[in-house]
Amino acid sequence: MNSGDSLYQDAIKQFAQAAHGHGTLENATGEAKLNNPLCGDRVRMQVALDAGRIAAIAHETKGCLLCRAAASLLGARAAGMDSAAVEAVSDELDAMLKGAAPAPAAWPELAMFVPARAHASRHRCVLLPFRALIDALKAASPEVRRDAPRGAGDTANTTG
Amino acid sequence: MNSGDSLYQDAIKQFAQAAHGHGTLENATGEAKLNNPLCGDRVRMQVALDAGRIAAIAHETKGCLLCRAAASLLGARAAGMDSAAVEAVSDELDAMLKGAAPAPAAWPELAMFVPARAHASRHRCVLLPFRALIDALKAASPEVRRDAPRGAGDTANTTG
Amino acid sequence: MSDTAANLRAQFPLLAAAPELHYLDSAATAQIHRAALDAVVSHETTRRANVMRGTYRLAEAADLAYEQARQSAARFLNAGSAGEIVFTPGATASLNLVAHAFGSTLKAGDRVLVSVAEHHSNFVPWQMLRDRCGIELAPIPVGADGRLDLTRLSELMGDRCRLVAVTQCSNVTGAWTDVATIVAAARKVGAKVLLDGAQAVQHGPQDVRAMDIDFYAFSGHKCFGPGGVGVLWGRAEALARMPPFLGGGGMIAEVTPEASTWAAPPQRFEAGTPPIAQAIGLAAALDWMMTLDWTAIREREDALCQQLIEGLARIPGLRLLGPQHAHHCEARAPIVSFDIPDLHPHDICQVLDAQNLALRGGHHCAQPLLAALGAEACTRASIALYNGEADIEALLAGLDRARRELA
Amino acid sequence: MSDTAANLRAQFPLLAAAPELHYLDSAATAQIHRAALDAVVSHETTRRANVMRGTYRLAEAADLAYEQARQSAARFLNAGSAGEIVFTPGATASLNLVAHAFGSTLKAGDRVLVSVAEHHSNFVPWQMLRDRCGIELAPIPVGADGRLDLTRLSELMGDRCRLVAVTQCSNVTGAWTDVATIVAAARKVGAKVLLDGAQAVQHGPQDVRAMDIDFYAFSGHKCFGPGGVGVLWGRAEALARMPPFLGGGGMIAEVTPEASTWAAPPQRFEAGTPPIAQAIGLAAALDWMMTLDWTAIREREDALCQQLIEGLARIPGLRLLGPQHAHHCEARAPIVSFDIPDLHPHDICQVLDAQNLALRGGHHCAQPLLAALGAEACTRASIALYNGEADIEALLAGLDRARRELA
Ligand SMILES: Cc1ncc(COP(=O)(O)O)c(C=O)c1O
Ligand SMILES: Cc1ncc(COP(=O)(O)O)c(C=O)c1O
Repeated sequence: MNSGDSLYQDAIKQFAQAAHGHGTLENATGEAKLNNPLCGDRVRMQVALDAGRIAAIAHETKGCLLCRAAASLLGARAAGMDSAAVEAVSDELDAMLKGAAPAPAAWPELAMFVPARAHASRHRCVLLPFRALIDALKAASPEVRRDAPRGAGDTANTTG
Repeated sequence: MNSGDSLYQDAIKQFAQAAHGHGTLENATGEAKLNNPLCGDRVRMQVALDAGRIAAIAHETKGCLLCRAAASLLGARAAGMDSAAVEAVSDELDAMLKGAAPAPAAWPELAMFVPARAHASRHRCVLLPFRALIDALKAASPEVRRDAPRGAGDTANTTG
Repeated sequence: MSDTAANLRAQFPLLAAAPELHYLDSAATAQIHRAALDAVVSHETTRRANVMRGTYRLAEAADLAYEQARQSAARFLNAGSAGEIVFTPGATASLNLVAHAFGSTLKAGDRVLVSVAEHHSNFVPWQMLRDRCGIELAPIPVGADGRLDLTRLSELMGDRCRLVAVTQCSNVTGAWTDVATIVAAARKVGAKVLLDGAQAVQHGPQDVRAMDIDFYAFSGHKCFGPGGVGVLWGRAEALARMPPFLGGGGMIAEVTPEASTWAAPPQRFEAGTPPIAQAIGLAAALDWMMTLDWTAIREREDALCQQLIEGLARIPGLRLLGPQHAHHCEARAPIVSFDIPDLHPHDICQVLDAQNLALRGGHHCAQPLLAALGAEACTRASIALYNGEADIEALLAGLDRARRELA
Repeated sequence: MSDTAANLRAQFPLLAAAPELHYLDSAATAQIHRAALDAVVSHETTRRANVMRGTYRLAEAADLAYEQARQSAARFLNAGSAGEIVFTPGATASLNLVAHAFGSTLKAGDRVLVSVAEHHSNFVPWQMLRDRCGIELAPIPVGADGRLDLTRLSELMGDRCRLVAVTQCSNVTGAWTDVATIVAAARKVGAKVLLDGAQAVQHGPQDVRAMDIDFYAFSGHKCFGPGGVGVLWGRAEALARMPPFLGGGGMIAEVTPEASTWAAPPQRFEAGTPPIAQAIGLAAALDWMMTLDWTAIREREDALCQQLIEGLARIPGLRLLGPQHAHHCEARAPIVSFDIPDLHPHDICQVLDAQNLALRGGHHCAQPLLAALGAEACTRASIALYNGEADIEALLAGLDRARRELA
């Protein structure tokens, strides 16, 4: 059923299905919840850090295939990375989606999201788990303040 | 200089110039101030009633030729009328301006405003003194409550 | 025969130019009718001027067209007079206007009833009012079919209810609100009734006097008009008692450095240059709508809705939100939202899009309703007068394909 | 040669179709540029869809065009990023937004400085805020030439001044505000600076970063774009600290019956369906403006302004409001208001209209300024890039005729 340019490559479906890292951590040192205000999708991301690097990662993701595939990929691959590395991959992924760059060399699996380039409204689905992980890492190292307001719509700033 | 269809007939200029009734009353029993929120034009209208009829009328009018001519006409002609008669003439004038009726038979001078028909934005200039007089008459007979909200923009309803 | 879907469709420039498109997202925004677009262009090219300000002919022509637009809106709603029509930037702006202007006349402890079925635009402004001034905000619950559950209505109202602000028609389930019951209960305690008509107006002209309500809000872009304009209708007495909301040019009687006084309604509520060409374009759309045979159109919309509901019923596990039948438009408008287990609405819409089906998936700005119905997001097909059977068939085929492709 | 007034005029559909018209009321509303109108029509006929809601291609195209419009506005203002651009229904709405959202962060006793020269749209919202929450409102006075008198500025500010909200250019006198002096004084006490740019934008792109201000407001219809849309620019940090103003769809992070959380700026301030086609049309106007040679245009506008001022000086008794010379655009924009003894502006404008001269007479929504200058109403000629010497000559001839006809 998959034509070559379809968004729903087998890789995406398989990653989503596998749901690597799905669950919760007992010993989480950082946690973040992010939602997509367009659809109510949610990612809860937990990490346990060891010397600034991800020792364990878990997430609960309620979302579309793209979002779940991205979360699952992080569940499978993020262990061992530090904040800077995660942010770098996230930026590269963003650039890839915007059509400005190829898939990050270090994470060839991200190429499965290349067909999403044409669908700007879905970029945030792919990026949501990455942003949640970045926030969880910040929560785990509280000395790093988060001052700059984030990209539109991904964060809740005020309570009514 | 006056072409036949010009708004500025000699009659209008003469009435405005004459400023019949210009001034203030010592023994006013009713008074109203109205302004035109578009230009800040103002009419202050005073009446002294005798058995429900206008015994004396005076006004201070800061306005354009049309407004001043209308106020002057009232100054010259309104004495002796009661509220109902003033409202009737005002309604007939309104209908005349809207093109729906000829000049009121009882007030042939109002025909001088016929050329204003084509200029809807000026109708309120002509009507302002009439509305002020109606309000002054209401103020003079306080038992007549004014409940219905008035035409747009001519009245001040709330203080900031 | 002039009102067949195909004939109607041909009057919408975007749809006429894209014969392959199955546009099923009119609840988000309806397509613009040719007459509305033409009216905008003609205004901008022949009588563009500011209104209520100038006396030259161009300005008078603009004034006249703008005030005639008010009259069209008044006719469309069967309002008592054109002076009861306030042009706003849209339904959301209309609702916020009431929440601020009427809201400022409320005291802590006064109660406002909304419903769980509201669009965020008729929910959040009241939450914000509650947080500003301590009113009590009570949401009317919904039943399992998404319709407002009015069984405990008078209890919810208590005796300090000042306003019931509810949707006339849900943008998710299409469920119509039982307005008569609400109005009857509100009158007993002296509460006013505001209807959010955003979803109702694309299904025909309304009658605010027959409904005996106090405020009505809608947007131009949802009834075949331009964006950037909406209407707040309010009973003359209700508007006259409200202070202004926004301050600015055109809404004053007099301004001094110390204090200002306000113009009468509707100008009091139209601060600044209004959306002039948009109001004129909206009037053209409303005028056009008033020429249509709505009995026939409703029958057709109802039949399409039923065709869709029956087709969806054949999809294993599919859950239809809202009333399960259209019941000849009595129960629901042709807005059909559903949930298919294990398929995310975004993914469904994406596959449908590849087949030229424009549908929206998400929470549709109605999170409290979705939560009450036990859903997080859903897929929505909304049907308007230019849709036909081919659109429904394409959608049902598209869903089959989505289920295969996403499995 | 592509920028002569005649060539420019030909690009404005209304003016091109009415060669006899001398349009001198651009300060009220500027005519719409062909590119802006075309952009509106093209959006409505090829990619009309709601924004920030759908994932189908039509919706994505609408999203993209809308976000690109934000970028155009950011470039026009030299903003730090497109995320600092909030689309609003107009300048009045932008100003009210700040008065409510920033205003809600002020406490009784905090001070806001406006000026006596403000348009009602930047005066009344602050009076209303004062009445709501007890801030002190202090108006900066004007000198005899209508320019803000800044000699006692720091005294007026005191030490609790939180905001200075002033016009960049008066819509009556054309006087430019000395922004640098105000910003320097405001910085000393930690006050923010808001500029009402409504009259400035039709005279060229702006640089909010060079001016080092915090908020900037303007309307699309005054810079050759559609009506129904405006911009509020705010520094990212300033916007991030403000609560929302209106509640509704698109501005939330999450809504529950109990409480809601807000999206980040700019969405936080764009409740409901925004004026999409209008924002896209505005962007087309701004993009076009950014291609022009503004040095040349300002020189021409300045020369016309000087020609008019000199012609007016020959009318016995005429009083020119505002700076007496344009001083190469340093002192005033080409907005020229005057008062002729014993001739009422309405009557003057009426006679001018019969000669195809479109000018506005009245208080121009600036009653405090007129009062300060000792006038009640005045006649205003405002010059834009499509005006030429013929317009000025016709106006001077028209005034001669008005004086004869009204005498
Ligand atoms: C029921 C309902 N109310 C209010 C709105 C808000 O309308 P707008 O976004 O045009 O302001 C909508 C539109 O999404 C709606 O469906
Ligand atoms: C200086 C100034 N500020 C604000 C405004 C208000 O603009 P708008 O009516 O487009 O909201 C105007 C326009 O009349 C103006 O001239």
